[in-house]
Amino acid sequence: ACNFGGETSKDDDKGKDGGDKAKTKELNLVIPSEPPSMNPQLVTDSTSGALITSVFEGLTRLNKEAKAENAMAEDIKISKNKLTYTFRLRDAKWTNGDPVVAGDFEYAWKFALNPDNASEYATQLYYVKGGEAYNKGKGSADDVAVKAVDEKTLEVTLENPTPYFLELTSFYTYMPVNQKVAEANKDWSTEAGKDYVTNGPFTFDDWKHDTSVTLKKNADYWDAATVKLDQVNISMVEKEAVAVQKFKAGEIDYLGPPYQNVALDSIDEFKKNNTLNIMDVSSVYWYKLNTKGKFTKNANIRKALTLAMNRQDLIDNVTKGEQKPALGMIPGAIAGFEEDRGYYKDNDMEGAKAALEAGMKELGIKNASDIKIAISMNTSEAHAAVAQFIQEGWHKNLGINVTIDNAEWQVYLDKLSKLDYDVGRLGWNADYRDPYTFLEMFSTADNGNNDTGWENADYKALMKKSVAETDYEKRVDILKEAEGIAMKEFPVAPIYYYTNLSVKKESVKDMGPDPIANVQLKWVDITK
Amino acid sequence: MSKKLLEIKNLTQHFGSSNNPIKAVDGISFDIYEGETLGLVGESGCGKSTTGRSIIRLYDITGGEVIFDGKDVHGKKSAKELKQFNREMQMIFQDPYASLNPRMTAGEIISESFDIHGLYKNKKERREKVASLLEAVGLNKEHANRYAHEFSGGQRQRIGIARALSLNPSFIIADEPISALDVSIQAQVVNLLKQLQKEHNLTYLFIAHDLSMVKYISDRIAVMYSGKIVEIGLADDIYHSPVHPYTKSLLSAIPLPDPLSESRRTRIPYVHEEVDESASFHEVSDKHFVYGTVATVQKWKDTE
Amino acid sequence: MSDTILQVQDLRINFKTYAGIVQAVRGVNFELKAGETLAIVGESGSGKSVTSNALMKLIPQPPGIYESGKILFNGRDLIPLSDKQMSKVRGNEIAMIFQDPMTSLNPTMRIGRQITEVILQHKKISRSEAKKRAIELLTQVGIPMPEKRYKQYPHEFSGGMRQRVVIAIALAADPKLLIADEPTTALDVTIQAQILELMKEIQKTSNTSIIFITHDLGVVANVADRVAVMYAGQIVEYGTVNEIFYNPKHPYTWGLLGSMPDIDSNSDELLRTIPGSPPDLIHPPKGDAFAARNEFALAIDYEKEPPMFQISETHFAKTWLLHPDAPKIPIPEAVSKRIEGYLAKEDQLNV
Amino acid sequence: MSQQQFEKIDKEMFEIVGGKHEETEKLADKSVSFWKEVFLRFSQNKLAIFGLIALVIIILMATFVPMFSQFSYREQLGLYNTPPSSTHWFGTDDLGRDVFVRVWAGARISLFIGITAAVIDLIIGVLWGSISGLAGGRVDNIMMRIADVLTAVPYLLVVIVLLVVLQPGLVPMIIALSITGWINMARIVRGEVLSIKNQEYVLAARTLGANTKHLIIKHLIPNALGAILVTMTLTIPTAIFTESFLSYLGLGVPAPTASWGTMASEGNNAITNAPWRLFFPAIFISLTIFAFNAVGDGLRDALDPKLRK
Amino acid sequence: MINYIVKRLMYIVLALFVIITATFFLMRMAPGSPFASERNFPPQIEERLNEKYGLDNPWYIQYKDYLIDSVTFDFGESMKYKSRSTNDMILEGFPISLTLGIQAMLIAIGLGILLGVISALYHNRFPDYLSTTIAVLGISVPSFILAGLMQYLLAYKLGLFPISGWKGFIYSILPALAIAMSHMGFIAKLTRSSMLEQNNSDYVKMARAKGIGKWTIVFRHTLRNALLPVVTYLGPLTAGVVTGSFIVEQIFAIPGLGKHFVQSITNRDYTVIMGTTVFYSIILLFAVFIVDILYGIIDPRIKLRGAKK
Ligand SMILES: Nc1ncnc2c1ncn2[C@@H]1O[C@H](COP(=O)(O)OP(=O)(O)OP(=O)(O)O)[C@@H](O)[C@H]1O
Ligand SMILES: Nc1ncnc2c1ncn2[C@@H]1O[C@H](COP(=O)(O)OP(=O)(O)OP(=O)(O)O)[C@@H](O)[C@H]1O
Ligand SMILES: [Mg+2]
Ligand SMILES: [Mg+2]
Repeated sequence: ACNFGGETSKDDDKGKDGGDKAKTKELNLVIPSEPPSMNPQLVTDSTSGALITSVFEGLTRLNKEAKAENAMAEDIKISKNKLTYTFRLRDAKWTNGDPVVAGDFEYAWKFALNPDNASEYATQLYYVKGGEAYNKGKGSADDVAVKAVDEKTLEVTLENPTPYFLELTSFYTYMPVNQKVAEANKDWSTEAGKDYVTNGPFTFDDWKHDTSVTLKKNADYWDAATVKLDQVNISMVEKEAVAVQKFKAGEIDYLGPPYQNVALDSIDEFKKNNTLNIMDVSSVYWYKLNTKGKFTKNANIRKALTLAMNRQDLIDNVTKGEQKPALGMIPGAIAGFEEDRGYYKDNDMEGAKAALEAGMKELGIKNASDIKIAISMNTSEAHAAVAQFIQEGWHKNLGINVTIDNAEWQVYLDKLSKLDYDVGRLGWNADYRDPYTFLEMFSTADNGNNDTGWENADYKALMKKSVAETDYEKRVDILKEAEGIAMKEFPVAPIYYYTNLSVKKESVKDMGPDPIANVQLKWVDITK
Repeated sequence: MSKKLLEIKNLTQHFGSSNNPIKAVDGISFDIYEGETLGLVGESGCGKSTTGRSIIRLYDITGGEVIFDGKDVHGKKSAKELKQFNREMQMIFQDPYASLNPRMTAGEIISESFDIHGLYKNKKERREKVASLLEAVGLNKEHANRYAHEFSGGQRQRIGIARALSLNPSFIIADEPISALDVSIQAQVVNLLKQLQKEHNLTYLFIAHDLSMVKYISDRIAVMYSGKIVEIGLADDIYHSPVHPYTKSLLSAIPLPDPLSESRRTRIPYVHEEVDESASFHEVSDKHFVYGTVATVQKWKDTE
Repeated sequence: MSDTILQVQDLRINFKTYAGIVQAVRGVNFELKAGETLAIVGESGSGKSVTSNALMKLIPQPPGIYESGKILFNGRDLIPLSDKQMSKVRGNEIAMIFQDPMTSLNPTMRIGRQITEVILQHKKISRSEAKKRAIELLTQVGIPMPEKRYKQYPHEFSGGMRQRVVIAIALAADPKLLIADEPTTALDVTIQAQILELMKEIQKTSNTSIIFITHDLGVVANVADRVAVMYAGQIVEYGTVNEIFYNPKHPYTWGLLGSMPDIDSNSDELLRTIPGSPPDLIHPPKGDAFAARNEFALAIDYEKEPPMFQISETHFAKTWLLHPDAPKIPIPEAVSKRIEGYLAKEDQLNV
Repeated sequence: MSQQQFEKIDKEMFEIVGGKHEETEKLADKSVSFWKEVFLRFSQNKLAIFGLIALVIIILMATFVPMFSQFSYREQLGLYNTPPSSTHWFGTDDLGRDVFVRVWAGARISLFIGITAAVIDLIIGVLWGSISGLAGGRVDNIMMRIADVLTAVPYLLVVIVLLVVLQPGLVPMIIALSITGWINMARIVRGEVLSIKNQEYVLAARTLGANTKHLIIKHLIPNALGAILVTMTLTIPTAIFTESFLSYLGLGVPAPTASWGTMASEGNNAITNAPWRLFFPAIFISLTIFAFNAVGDGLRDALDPKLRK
Repeated sequence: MINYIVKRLMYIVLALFVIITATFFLMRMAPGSPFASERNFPPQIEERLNEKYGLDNPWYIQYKDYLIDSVTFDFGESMKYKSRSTNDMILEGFPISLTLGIQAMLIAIGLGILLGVISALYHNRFPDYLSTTIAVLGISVPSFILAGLMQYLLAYKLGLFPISGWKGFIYSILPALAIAMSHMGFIAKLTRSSMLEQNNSDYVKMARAKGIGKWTIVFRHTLRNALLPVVTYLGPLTAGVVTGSFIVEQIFAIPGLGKHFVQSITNRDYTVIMGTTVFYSIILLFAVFIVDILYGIIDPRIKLRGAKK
């Protein structure tokens, strides 16, 4: 009567490190849950994305420094006006032996944009001319400016000059799909096996739903020589604490994003024995401030809240990951934003109190304790810890009343979008290495990601201007100016810039995450 | 002959589903006269308790009529009429352990009716009433504050009687009031019932299966078998000249405290005979009726 | 015929309760001969059941305590026996029938199995032989279609039939002594009469001794050879059935006999009763336990417990009234008249 | 006859003085009342007594520790995750709060939730059960079927909807616990009512003309009280248990309020580096549930008429 | 018998209908959508998605669709796990939960009955106290604490068991134990009290009077009757154990159904909510139904209602 799923599975190999095993290089990982999708165009989360980038290969691939280099594209030509890209594909094969052709890209991209497929990440392809229109049902597929000129040539025309477009083409939404197979079997991506045809460094060998995923080295991969790992065993462990136990018991080789996080409670221990790798990434953790809220509608109050946070203490004792106090909206990991722009100081209680006074005067409030603010957050222990720390700080230093409003994720999102909150926690990480990604959402109040009701005409104008500007240095200046505007009115109170925490076995090499938190299995090696 | 206090006409009481009913009482008729005691005997499960309980409205009857003092008992009644009815007719129960609420004191049990009917003006009056009732049944007023489990079986049954008397009823249904008691205590209770009958001019329906006691206490006896009354008549007639074979069998089974006659006893077994539709009551002697067809009754009489 | 198979000597049994120690049985002595029926009568709580359970060592311990005494069964004292040793006696040499036929059978076990169980426990015979014996027993206790009944469950039987089954179980291993604790109290008179007949018949055929517990004097008169009258944990009168019914000596026995109405008694007179309530066995009264309810109580009754006075070879009574110095009290009229009536009827018949 | 030896007894002693039967009607002056006997039986149950003592201590600690402690349950002392010491008996947590105070502040919340939920269950359950049992027939059938179906509706979904409609906190938590919590009580009360309503003393009261209200107040409730009490002592631990389950799912009372459930589920993740954060709340949850169960079982044994003689 | 079964089946259908309806409306009431994510996407796409899954229809159409889906047992694709069918998810998860559940049930029933019997046989003596203590302890420790502790101590620290996963019998021992403990305690308590009740009954006294040994009486007579109430508990136990083991499955990373049952709700994965709820309800209702029939078979006294000849 037993059903143990993987009883006969070969990955039950712990402990029997025979001679054969030493030769095959296997990497053991855990991910928190079943990948919601393994279709490149439908993937939305970073874990699935990491798997996609391991088994597929886009026109470009980010190297260890997160710079795009040619992958499927052998050669890339960019027109003068930076609008037309012509990719010349190298000779590469799908795992079923078919050649990778330009049509596979065209098919895949249009699949993502096809409104019928309701790809949640179709926005990633809005840079392509006609993409947005098609996706929003206002245009047709034929008007999307991606065209397989011949088997080996793909021509793409963009809506606007997009300086980071080549980096985008390494993103999973841009991956090609074997058109023949996908058209023959519309559910090709739901199971590993014959129809899951890939062109990347690894094959998608086995997928036990809710249990594990196995990748194997793709011998036919054009750059197979670079790929060191023979096999990657990825099992699904939802609880971080359990993953840590597994790591410490030697069952897994690497723990860290995008696979499974290092549990907060174990950070101290890993730090103590110097095994924790910490790396800055371009993500920010911030509290959104509802500019329509009863108290938070006042910019001075918002300022007070922003200033009265002891970020360094929080980082040292609560989040522990050597994050950097966020004194602006754009992380230092983004080029041009390494230096502090000096908008405010961390833990500036004097300033906070002055701002509070001012704000109270404006609102006609006598006692600070009459101010009641709720920190909303979704249920999570880590967020709760931060919230409680900040709550206690605001309460102690500003004398205001702070409660914590804990809601289930879906409910929380609903509250944010309905502006039914005072202070709300969110994080934001860059999809591409450009400061614009951190600022764009505040350009209008009805941007789906704004959530604060804040709007500013100057800011909006600057955002528009930055899009048109192709020179990176100049764009940085424009965006800094915009950031400055926001950091006077505080629609958000940035808290810290994320770091990427990971631990790995010593034998695992080249698994350090790149600056945008990707870990590419292509580069990884195991030494014995 | 005194007046009819209670008239039962074709009383029927079925339980369970209507397509396959348990016919606990299957169309019985009899009268009870003021001041008399009617004994109701029969084997276990023949419907004696059901008859008693139907009469006092503990069950909604399936059919027939119960007329008490000229009024239909089961007809629509206002709450006030119901209360009046409750004061006239009372019941004494079989099990001295189950019939007293274990969480109430004797005083509370006896005075429960006073609360329900609002029969006292103040605490003192109520206490006095309780005391006089306790004395009437041979207990004393110190007993009022004791809980039921502290009393012996006979004492409990006396408390039950006091409760039934508390509303000064004219008619009491006693459902096997002595069968759970010892011989010596049975006599106490029976004596008490007799004495009270005299003092208060009570009318009894006395249900039992112990024929010697029933004979002693009853003026008339009804013998019940399987939901029907098969024979009814004066106590002496039933005893000395029974007609229905079931009655005969029943009488032959009563053990007597006389070893010599016991050693010679022969029991008359009863084999149930189906009676057909035409069965009805036949008067075999004065006030002595037997249920059966003309032919069977004649046959029974002849075998006497 | 008359070998003594059971001798009970000074049996005392107490129960520890929260209210205090209940002295349920306070020095009981009696003996029983083979093939004889002893009836134990007495009112509720007088210790009848405790005595009979004690013979089988079925008193739960705790709260029960075998305070003192001997139970000599065929000369062997049962009291010191272990549970294991007792289980060879139970059902085999001494069998027991309980009051309530509705609950003394296992509701989820087939009747047949409940009978063969005893046989297999005590006799070295095969299953099929046991089954044959069980069907024989069912036939013997008068159950029609025994083969079919063998396979049925208790709830498919009526009360009278169940009691027959219980008797069949008790008889299964041919016990020498059968203890019947109120075997008919829960039954109708007609069924009671059947069961009594059955028991008498069985005794005739298998020469079993019976201890029959009841509080119904009519039943006693029917079944008993010898009668023990119990009051407050003691035997207060002991004799042959005729001695007890026609020449009672103890005022409690008078009371019992007097409180039975009689077919011919006049319903205008009140019954003779034993006034008052039985004593509390946690604090048994000093002297004669019955004194307080005894209209003929002597001063000494309140002081000193009476000894067993012997009236004849077989007749004993525990009352100071039998002391030579005591006033001679005749049997109360109501009782004596009744006895005369019975005896007169007897004479008529004999004439 | 003559062989019997009589001791010498004063002649006067053989005077007839007659019975004193009125004396026998007297009851023992030391009466063991029902509740006293229950108490006596209960007090012999060592486990139950242990449970009772544990509960008293827990309640006292929950009352007084947060009142008199030098720390408050939410105060962050800057000592992060320190193991138990002489100043912080149960150590500190990840935000530098004293675990000892938090455990006792948590006790307040958990006990409050448990007891309130039990009281609500009691009210609804007793009403539902007694109406259902008394009415009988079709009404009974429908009411019990409703209870059945309610147990099958996905509980978590109900709780989430509830926590959304109301703000998370104690009140919705208690409501969430009561949604299905009362069903058990209702079933038990119904069972009791069914058996009590056919008792002869109830029939007697009906022949006296008692109305339903009188029956419920005077007869049904007092006699079902034992069973109700037992059920209640077992409802409290269930509520505490469910609260900790909901906390584990993140649906517990909002931070920084401590409840044992939230503390234990957080502690569960810190098991490797700060085991005391799991250990202490876990011990006290378990101890409390244990104690209530022991007391409830003890009461049940003490009340069980079948075990009484 | 046939009559009875038909009647019960009709009741099950009715109950399912009520449950589906309640779940549907609860689902609708809970804010959020299956497609909500931190990063919002254009409203046009959301519309498309809604359209794709029929979420743009008025509620009564959606309700009708769900009813039809439920009747045909075809719930469609998960909204969260793209292009995975709900049925597949159930079919993959259920056997695992079932295996785990059966193991847990065996442990719970076996140990529970053993403890209960020991308790009853040595009523109010040391073995009774010991077994009762174990039973109550089992009930007292929330399963997530127990699971976490066992995983940490037995698997991680001592290495006796694998930490997590589902690859063989050894992987199932700790989770089965964690699930079983509280049920074990409950069964032990139930067995104890019903054994005690049986031990006081006349037929046990009769069996002793037959000369049958103590243990033979237990196995031949008392146990069978005492287990009848335990059998009633098996219905809810089966359903609870098979689908309610979410936390333990999560802690031990077991790909069972419990996870979908809970996570579909937090994900607002409507199709999966509907699928798992209907599935769970069917299991629950049928488990109770089967237990009732079993009960009638085991206990010869019970005539199933409506089972007239
Ligand atoms: N409430 C009820 N529901 C269903 N059947 C009932 C009910 N009350 C009584 N009966 C049935 O009706 C029949 C007559 O019962 P009743 O109690 O009147 O008998 P009885 O003559 O009083 O017996 P006993 O001498 O045992 O008290 C029995 O078969 C009994 O099972
Ligand atoms: N297990 C027990 N615990 C405490 N007291 C007991 C126990 N068993 C019997 N007694 C007491 O012992 C006394 C004698 O009881 P017993 O059962 O022998 O009476 P009985 O003569 O058989 O009465 P009945 O006619 O009612 O069966 C009673 O006072 C009873 O309360
Ligand atoms: Mg009756
Ligand atoms: Mg007895």
